[in-house]
Amino acid sequence: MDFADLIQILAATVRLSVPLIFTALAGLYAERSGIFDIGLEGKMLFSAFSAASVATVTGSAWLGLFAGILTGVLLSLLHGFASITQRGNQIISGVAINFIASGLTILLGNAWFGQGGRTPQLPNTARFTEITLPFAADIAPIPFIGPLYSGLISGQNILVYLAFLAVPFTWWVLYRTRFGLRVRAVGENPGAVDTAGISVAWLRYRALICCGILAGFAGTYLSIAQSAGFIREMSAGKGYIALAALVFAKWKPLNVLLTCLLFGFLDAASIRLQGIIIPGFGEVPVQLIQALPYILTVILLAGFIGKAIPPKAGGVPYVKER
Amino acid sequence: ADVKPAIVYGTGGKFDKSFNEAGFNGSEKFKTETGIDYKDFEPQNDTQGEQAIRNFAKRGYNPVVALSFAWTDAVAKVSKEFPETQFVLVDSVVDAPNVRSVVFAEDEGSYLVGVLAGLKSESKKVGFVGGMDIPLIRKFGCGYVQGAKAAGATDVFQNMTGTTGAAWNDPVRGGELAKSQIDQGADVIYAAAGATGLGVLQTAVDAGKLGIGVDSNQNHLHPGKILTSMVKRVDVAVFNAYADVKEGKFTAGTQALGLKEGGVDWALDDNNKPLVTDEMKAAVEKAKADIISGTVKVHDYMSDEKCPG
Amino acid sequence: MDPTPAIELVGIDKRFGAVHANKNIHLSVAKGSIHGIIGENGAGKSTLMSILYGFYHADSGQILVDGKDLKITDSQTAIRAGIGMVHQHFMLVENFSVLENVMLGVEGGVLLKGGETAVRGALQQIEREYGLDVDPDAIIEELPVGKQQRVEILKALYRGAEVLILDEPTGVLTPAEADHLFKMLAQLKAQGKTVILITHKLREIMAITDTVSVMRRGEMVATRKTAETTMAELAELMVGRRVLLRVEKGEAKPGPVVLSVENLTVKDGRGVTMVDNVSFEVRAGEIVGIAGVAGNGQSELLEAIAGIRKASSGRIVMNGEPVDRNGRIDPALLRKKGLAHVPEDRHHMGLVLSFEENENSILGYQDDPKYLKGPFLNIDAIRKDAIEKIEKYDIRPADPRLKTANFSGGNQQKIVLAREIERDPACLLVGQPTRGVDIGAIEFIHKRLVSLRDEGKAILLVSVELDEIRSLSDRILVMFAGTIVGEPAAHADEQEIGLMMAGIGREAAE
Amino acid sequence: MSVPLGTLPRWVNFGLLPLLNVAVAFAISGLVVLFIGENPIEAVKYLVAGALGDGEGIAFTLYYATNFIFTGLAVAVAFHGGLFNIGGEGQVYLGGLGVAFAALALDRYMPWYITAVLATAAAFAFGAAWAFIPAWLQAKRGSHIVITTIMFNFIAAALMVYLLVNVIKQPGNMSPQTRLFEEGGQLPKLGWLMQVFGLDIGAAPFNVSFLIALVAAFAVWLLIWRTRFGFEIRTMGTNATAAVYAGIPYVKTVVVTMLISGGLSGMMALNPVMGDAGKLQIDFPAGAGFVGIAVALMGRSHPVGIVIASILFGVLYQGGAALAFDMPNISREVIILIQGLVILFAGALEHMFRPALIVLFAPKPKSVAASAAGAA
Ligand SMILES: Nc1ncnc2c1ncn2[C@@H]1O[C@H](COP(=O)(O)OP(=O)(O)OP(=O)(O)O)[C@@H](O)[C@H]1O
Ligand SMILES: Nc1ncnc2c1ncn2[C@@H]1O[C@H](COP(=O)(O)OP(=O)(O)OP(=O)(O)O)[C@@H](O)[C@H]1O
Ligand SMILES: [Mg+2]
Ligand SMILES: [Mg+2]
Repeated sequence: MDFADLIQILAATVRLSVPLIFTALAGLYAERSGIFDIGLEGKMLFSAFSAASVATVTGSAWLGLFAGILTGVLLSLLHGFASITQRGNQIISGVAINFIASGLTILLGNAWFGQGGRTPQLPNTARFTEITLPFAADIAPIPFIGPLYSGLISGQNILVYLAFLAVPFTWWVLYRTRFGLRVRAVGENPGAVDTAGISVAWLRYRALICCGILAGFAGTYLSIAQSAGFIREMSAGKGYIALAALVFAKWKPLNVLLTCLLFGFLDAASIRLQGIIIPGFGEVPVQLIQALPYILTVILLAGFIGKAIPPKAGGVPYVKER
Repeated sequence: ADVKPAIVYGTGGKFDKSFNEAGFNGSEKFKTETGIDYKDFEPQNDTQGEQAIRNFAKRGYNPVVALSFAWTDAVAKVSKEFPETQFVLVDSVVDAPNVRSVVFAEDEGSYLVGVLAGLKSESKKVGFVGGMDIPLIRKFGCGYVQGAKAAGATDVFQNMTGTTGAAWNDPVRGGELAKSQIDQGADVIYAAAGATGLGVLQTAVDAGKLGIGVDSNQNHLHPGKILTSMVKRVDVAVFNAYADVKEGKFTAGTQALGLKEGGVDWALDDNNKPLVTDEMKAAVEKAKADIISGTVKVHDYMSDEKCPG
Repeated sequence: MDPTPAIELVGIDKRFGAVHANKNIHLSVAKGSIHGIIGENGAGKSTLMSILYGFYHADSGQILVDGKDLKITDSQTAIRAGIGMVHQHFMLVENFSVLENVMLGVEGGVLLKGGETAVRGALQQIEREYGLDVDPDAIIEELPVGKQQRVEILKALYRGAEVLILDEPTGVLTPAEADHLFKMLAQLKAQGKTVILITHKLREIMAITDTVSVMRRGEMVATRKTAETTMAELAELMVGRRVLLRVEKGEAKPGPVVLSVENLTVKDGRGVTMVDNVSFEVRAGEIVGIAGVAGNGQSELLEAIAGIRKASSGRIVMNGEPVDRNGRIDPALLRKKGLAHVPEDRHHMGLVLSFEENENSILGYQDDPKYLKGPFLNIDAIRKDAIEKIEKYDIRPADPRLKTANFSGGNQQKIVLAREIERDPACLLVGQPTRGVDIGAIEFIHKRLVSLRDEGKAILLVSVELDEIRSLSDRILVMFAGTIVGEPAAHADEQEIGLMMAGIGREAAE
Repeated sequence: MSVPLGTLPRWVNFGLLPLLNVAVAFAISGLVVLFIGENPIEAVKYLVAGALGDGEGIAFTLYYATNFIFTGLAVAVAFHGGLFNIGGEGQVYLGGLGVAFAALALDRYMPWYITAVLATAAAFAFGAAWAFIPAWLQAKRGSHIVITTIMFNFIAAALMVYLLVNVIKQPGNMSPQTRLFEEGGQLPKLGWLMQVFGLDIGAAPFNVSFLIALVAAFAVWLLIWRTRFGFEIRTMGTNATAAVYAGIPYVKTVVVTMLISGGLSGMMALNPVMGDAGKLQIDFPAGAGFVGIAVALMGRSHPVGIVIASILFGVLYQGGAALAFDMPNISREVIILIQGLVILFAGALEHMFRPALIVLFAPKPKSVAASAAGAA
């Protein structure tokens, strides 16, 4: 494998990890505030649908993004209503959101566009397309730096850059702002937040809104940046993988970036390594290569990181009086 | 005779833009031409497929079309329970006196689009992205490889999207596979992957390369960017089944529809006309004639689960 | 003294579902005074104070602060009105630093940066003033409870509390720490601040308060000037009957050695040595008390002997036999050998609160054939057994099928004690047997422990209540920094033991 | 704002309240149906008639319910031990492999009841084996079981496709599936049981595994509330430190609990593989592993609740199929939506109507003195 191959794999890694990064960060806000969010999958899916629908109708990617975000936020508020206001079980609420998203996107898509739940193919003008950074072509011939800059850093769409900015931004919010301090506190001990005169419910709602916004970015990326339209069930389990990445990252923003890149890399590698023949072993079954990211994740989980300790108050509704 | 047609789609769903949609189109055509309405059903899982087939038979529908190899056993079972009803099974074979099994020579059609790809490719490297890794899809790939090599392609990259049903519906992974083939030099890519193919075609087009569609004519998806489509005339098979029952000339047994029977073909229309030169057209028509005449034998992957070359 | 009371509660009423926690409570707290509130477990003290702090909302009633009617809808309002509270169960974020905990809610801006320096400065100021030294960058969960409490006090003071409520603050403190706390409270009082102190300890009430109110079953039954009342009167008001305040016990008649601990060393999760090469023996028919400031290794020692925590070296021998199995000590095996264990923390260890009472009364003994029919539980036998214990220990309510969470702290403790003592163990380990338990129950528990000793059992008692150690133990061992620093004479006075607990006795002993 | 704690009469608590929740879910689904231009009342008629209208419908409903009982019980057992087994889907899949091995080996030589015993054992063993690694990793290495079981779902899917495509596929068949089992490898239908109620089973694959599921539900009840091991599972699940204190071995308890959970999941395969299709095929679990989570949650992890919730989901599955069959404009995904709303209202929002019902139905709470609850 030469350097150009490596750059190609890395570029694929970046493309494949972006939805994971957005979604895992979305989960980070929710779970750091003490709300488990297994509904990330559904939020991403529904946002993808809204983004594509609005982009189809208006022809504007930006309006699509707005719709995606709005959808993510609304679903988050539903999750919040169930799990904060009504103190329902957060996992059930999340599972419900996944079901609702999966059913409603197809039902509405079918009713509106008559294509079995798909939205029409989007023209490039209604998508987020690749941006070529300045001098990409000029630098390209320079060894090492050239391919790196023009093949990897340049030529991604705007949401990719936003995803990579969202990581340090989240870190900054979490550890450098008042809101972040409170979010971290409320996920550990809501009583401490309450007795400090801060509304636990409102704080958690705000964290969930952040979660919804990021999930909206993830969905939008799927349908109108990475692809050119919505396809039924297009989130395809990425929400669960992002959740895994979040745990793997021990709920820390910079770790989230690394884990998502790792998962993205395994995915990219599994695509590129298909059908290779290992000497003395024969052709590796394609199923093995496709299962490799999951197998490696299990091995990594078992061997290299210790216990992942979730935010202490996570998953339990805050109840003062029973 | 009395015709009261019904159709049960595969679990991919009615509007998949390729296989099932072709069945839908055939039914619609029958409806507009004869004014006779039909009933259809999209099962959610395998149990429901059998249930729907039986329901239709029980309610007196005739013929009942089962549009997927997945309904093989269901048709075998239900056809025994309702010997008076005519069944049509697409993509698989059931040997029963009241079942017509329709199978296509996808290898032949794929050979033709392979020839086009081989001729059109400048790098002489072409790609194939399949959906779920099953023998049927390997059959597509195998025909394509033979055609492309015959037309001078040096490398044919083949990838399958996945191993489960989800592989039909993963355009992102399809796109990545296409991208990786493009990175390796491929400039024409054939997608035989259901909805996943949409991602394959999109990626090929975005990268300034050419795509090849499948099952239905997909040339219109990206006008001027899709080299051709390997059409599988499921619509015709469905239409004929209805019409045969109507006219009382329904026959059971296996119908193998290849190039000769017009069951598979390559698509040429306004959308891809500028892409296909006259020489290419001539070459592909010659290949077609050779296959029909038997001068060229396309190896069928499913006969021995092997692909030469 | 200012005649307007700092706090006045008028007709406060509060129900939790069917429980009427506060009934038409009237209370007036004079400005610049220390006002004590006592009452049995579940009398409604914490509830009342939480209402004042805006944590709970009263169903009806009025709160006057400085004579002004105030609608306290949330803790923010209470804080603004100058009310601070140190909760019975601390309200700290355990993986935060001291600084972050103090800042929470008063960050002083959208960004933390500015506020941080301000808080740091203010903390130094307060620390100096009251001698409350805590490292602002220490992580809460790594601090001993005494220090954690200081953080709670710092929080209240930093928020400018004029009225400071402390809910059972000394339950977790050593005598020295408690003394320090009281000095600080006096200092606050001298500055004109008002203190409300909830406690079960009558001695503390007598020592420090100006006024004392007594609650019973949700009602405010009396308010007295401290100078004009006696412990006996308060105790009687609290429980509604006379109580004995001293443990009656005869001479011990020690028999053969039952438990012997040899060179035991225990490390905690981070590898810090908590118990350092400790050896001692406990004989049949004696109570050995381990005194020490919380966090000096007593808890770890007890858990290591009970097999819950792994010892890194050393041996534990019972009746002459080592108790480990392939180097591991197993609580189940220990129980079979006749070791019973009343853990320090009944909520987290001794009980499963969501279980029925009868289920908790077999916890740890679930493999006793007496409770089993093959692999199945013998429900009848278990319930019958539970009822016997309920009767014998006067556990109330006397319902073995009630969820354990619905029993009060004292009754929960009795459930644990009944379970462990009625096994007729050869050796009993007891940790903090009366923590947070009211006077009536304490009396019962103490009597039971002494009678067990008189039956010839070996008892190892760990308690941070020096009074308890002194009145129950036949021999006292003092632990400091993971080692046993001395064995004071049985009737040594409090000061001598206190010095040892502070680590000063060590040089004297060497 | 205190939530009223008045005790509701049992019929309200266990009857009216859940019914109300499900009704709201249906009402909202009705609005959606209205929104896409169809008549919701008619839709409900079709749904109910399809699921409960005749013997065949009921039999189909119970066929689906059988799947959910198994996976619901599996999730519940793990829940009691404080473990979230999200890997039902993969365990069912592997269980199918066990069933297939047993059936393929014996169907030509043995009567069905012999095959069934071995197939049940094999299904349990294979499902349990698939749960073993996540369990062991959780117990020994502290790997998060939620993640490992999710991963194992994906790995199971890959493994099964590999096996079906490359190893046990019937030669010459297009679909990756085994050959059809003969009579000795198929579970008999429960036509006679339906007959007792004067109903005709029709062609529904309602079969003996329903009875096995009911036995399993009873066994789970016994296990959890009546055995020593169940006591240990519950102790570990509710208070881990108390479990250590009580001398309950963590590793063993986690592993055995998960083995039981995985085994129950695996047993589900009996129903579709041996009871219906008579062959092993790709993707036969069809999401039942995930529905099990919802069922366990809705049924409060109690076998009786699980059986009831499973039947509710069975009604949705069968009624939904009938609905889509008779009203083609309502695509089948409306069923997924209804399921989602049922989970939302009956699960996450289960208490939303409680305060109102308390006002309506609760007897006036008797005043209890604060410490009358038992101050020492
Ligand atoms: N959050 C709550 N929800 C429901 N009921 C409660 C709650 N807190 C307290 N109670 C009830 O109110 C009563 C009074 O409890 P409270 O905590 O005020 O007692 P206390 O006097 O502080 O007891 P202790 O001395 O043991 O701390 C209890 O008996 C209990 O039944
Ligand atoms: N949040 C709550 N919800 C319901 N009941 C409660 C709550 N808090 C306390 N209780 C009940 O109040 C009664 C007394 O509880 P309380 O906490 O005051 O006991 P305690 O002796 O202080 O225990 P501890 O010392 O362990 O805190 C018990 O019946 C208990 O179950
Ligand atoms: Mg209290
Ligand atoms: Mg208390």
